[in-house]
Amino acid sequence: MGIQLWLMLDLVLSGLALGLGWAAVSSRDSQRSVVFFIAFGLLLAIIWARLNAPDLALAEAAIGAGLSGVLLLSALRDEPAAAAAGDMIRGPKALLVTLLSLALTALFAWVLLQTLDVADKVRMADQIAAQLPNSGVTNPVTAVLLNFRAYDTLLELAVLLAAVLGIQALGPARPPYRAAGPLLGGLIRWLVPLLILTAGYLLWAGAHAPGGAFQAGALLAAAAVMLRLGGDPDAGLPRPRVQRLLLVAGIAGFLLVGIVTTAIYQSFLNYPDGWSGGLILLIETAATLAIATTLALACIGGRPAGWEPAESGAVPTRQRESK
Amino acid sequence: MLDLFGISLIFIGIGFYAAGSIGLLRLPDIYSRLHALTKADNLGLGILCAGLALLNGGLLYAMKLLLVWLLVLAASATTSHMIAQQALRRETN
Amino acid sequence: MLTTLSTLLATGLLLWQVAHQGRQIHALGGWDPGLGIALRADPLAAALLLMSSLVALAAGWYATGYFTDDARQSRFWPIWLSLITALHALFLSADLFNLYVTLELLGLSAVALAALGAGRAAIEASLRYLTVGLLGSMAFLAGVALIYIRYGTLDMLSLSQLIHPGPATWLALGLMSAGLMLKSALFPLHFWLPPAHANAPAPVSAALSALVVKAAVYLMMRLWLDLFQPTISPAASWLLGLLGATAVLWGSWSALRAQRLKLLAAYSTVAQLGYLFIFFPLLMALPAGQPRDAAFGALVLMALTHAFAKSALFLAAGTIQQHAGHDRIADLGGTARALPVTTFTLALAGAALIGLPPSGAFLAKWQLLSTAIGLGQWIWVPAVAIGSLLAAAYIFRLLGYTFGTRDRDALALVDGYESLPALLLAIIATAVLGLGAALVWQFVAPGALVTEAPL
Amino acid sequence: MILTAELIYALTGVGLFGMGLRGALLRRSLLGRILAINICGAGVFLLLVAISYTGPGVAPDALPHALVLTGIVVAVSATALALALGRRLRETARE
Repeated sequence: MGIQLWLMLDLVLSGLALGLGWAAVSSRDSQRSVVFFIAFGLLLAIIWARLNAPDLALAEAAIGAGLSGVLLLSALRDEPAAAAAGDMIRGPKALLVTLLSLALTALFAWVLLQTLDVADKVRMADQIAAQLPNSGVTNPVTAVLLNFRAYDTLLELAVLLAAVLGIQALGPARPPYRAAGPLLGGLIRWLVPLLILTAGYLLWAGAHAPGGAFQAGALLAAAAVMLRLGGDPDAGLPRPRVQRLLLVAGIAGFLLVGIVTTAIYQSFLNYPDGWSGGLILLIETAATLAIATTLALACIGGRPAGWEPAESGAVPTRQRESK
Repeated sequence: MLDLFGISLIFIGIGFYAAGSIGLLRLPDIYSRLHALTKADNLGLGILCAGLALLNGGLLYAMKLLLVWLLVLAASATTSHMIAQQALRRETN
Repeated sequence: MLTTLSTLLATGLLLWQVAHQGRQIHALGGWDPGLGIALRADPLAAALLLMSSLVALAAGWYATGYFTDDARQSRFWPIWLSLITALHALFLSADLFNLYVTLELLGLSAVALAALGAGRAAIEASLRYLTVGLLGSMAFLAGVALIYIRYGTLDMLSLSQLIHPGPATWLALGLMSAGLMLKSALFPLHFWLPPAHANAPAPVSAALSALVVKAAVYLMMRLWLDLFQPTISPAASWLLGLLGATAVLWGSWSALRAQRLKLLAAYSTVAQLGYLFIFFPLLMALPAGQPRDAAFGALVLMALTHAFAKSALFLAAGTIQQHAGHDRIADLGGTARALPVTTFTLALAGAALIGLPPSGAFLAKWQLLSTAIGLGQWIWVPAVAIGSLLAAAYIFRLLGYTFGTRDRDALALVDGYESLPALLLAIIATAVLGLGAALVWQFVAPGALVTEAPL
Repeated sequence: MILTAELIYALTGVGLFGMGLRGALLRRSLLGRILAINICGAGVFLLLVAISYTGPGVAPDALPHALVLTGIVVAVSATALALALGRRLRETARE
């Protein structure tokens, strides 16, 4: 009985995911597409929770639905009339693409059915469980991200950095929003500290419970986005010079630990016994700051005023912290 | 007994949600829709949280649920206010 | 500059190590590969690392003079270094998911650099470049996911022990290859390349054409000739060869018809990449042994020569564009007099692209043809022959215009320091790789059989 | 073949992948394409998480979770860069 109920829930969630995904991909109006996409992201977060992946649920809600949503909505704001009726290619080419996609999907599904029958279901789970006590943390996802596959995470931080550098090379930031009214302003005033507090908690809890640098960084970035929506052009970020340092903090933390461990143990990012927990927390703290700054700058969408020395002369120096 | 009470609270909460969603779909203009949605959903969430707290017991757990409810209250009040304000501005223009 | 130089030094050290001690493997974090991520440096990876370090050094040297104002310099360098980081990480990685991350890092950095080019065309081209690249990465990732579902590991070294034919293996290879073909601009998925490469700033074009597409080709080599080889029938690789041959013909023809110098260079990249894919059916048909090693060495030599020649061509094109204010081929008269060193560079790089002796490409094509004839795969011979003739035609057409005297106001002799890096690259492509080809063969060949063999 | 949660979500993931692929090839606007590619990626992520699920109350395989977390961050980076490029493109059109 209980299993049947779960399956019902699974079918409903899958159906909703497919429906929302379809609506987001094929809606004629780009505004609708974006709204469906954000709903899709939130639904995905529920599915992650259902599949025993709370770390992902947090990250998806904060990054996949939240910050992507902010980015997409501000793209809509840049061009409100983006709704194009002729957005979808039609005609024989469309039919061909549809048929090919269908064929690929069917083939993929068939292969999957074949494979799930014969594949060993354990995969890496046993090895992770066996090495978890040596990883310095008890949350297996954090152990994989910051210890077993820390190199992936290092490169991932580089991806974030490259994206934001590319964005900043394109031009100056979006114009700031007008100052918030009393109600929104009030909400921001007590929500931002709460977000910062929660981010700190997630960072700390990531070692043994769902959470970690990415979730915490995303929350901090969300706080920055709130501030910007409330009219602060810098989204509460510090001076450009400090911003630069924060941007590379995650990579620098990783490399520092990596180089030191290489010097001592001839092995990159091989944490010494007993130090793993502390080093992971150190790297995660640096990474959180870097992720928060990067995501916030990505949402600002360009070079903030005073970012480049050549520009600071042209732009009149703004009064900071006028709130 | 407490469990039964909790479960019935959850069902009442879901009922409120359903009413709110029907209101969103059926009511004619944006203000009455907002009215239906926020009133019914905020109350529904509160009852739902109360039911969940009863089911699981534990003071810490109940406090967390209370916090969730309060946050949603604040956010939904602000957003619905802003949506209404925007709609009003668009109407007067 | 300092960073690039030290990277080169480190690469040289690694190369020496690989040459003397064989394949190097480093398990990151001290965890068993599979749980952790392993880095692997075999001769193939080391040769490509050296190539990318040298090209990056020359292009970086050139860039110090190319970007004139501080603001553009400060935007260029950080992304440039992240591009090189991504390349090197990709060549060294032995983990499928890690490869996906490096591909994304490479793709995003490349797009950000391509967008530095002035004007709307550059932005438009880089947007298309980005969406195509992302789609390619998604297909690659889907293949990686399927591999993990089937075999429960992402480590290529342990995977080579487990892999066996089956629907999951084939579909995974198909998805990953489709993604990589998109990224390596194999005909007919090349449509995004010419605008993106032709509109980027010159040092960026050089890196994109010489190195970034090579990264995808390198992964194709790893997958087809290495990891998946026991599971594929040689017939499947004929498809790659045919697409490659079409790319040679179509790319060369388009280069001949190109009106702009950088566009010519970009189409020529499509053609030159085609040659690399013609090697695939040959290598699949050859059993392990000396002939296969020789063909494999020729493939590497071809890739190296193209990298150096094409980056030289793009850098020279950048110099011409800066001095003439345009790069319309028909209006390049007088260039030879004003920029003799640059024109000489064009000629050298062109010789390497055509495959004239003593360039590395000559030996590589020679080996390609003799292997094809030896195997009775005659079909590749006309493609290579016609492709080379077309290459000769577009290069001589270009040179013909540069030596022409249609210029109204005679330009002063302005060639200087900034044309040196391109010249050096061209010399490497023609002379060094041609005369030192035996070393390449010697270095690469022993590892060409089954590089994923266990320790 | 027994219907399990693993199977349901894995197939849903495949469906989303195909759907996103079709959308990415057929949408003309940048925004539509970016959304489609994101849905495509979400499909792969769902596939990876679905196969790591081993039943209620059993700790799932954490490796795919970590991969998907990385993937989500990479996807948002790419989305941000694409949207910024799109904005720049509109600005150059206006100039």
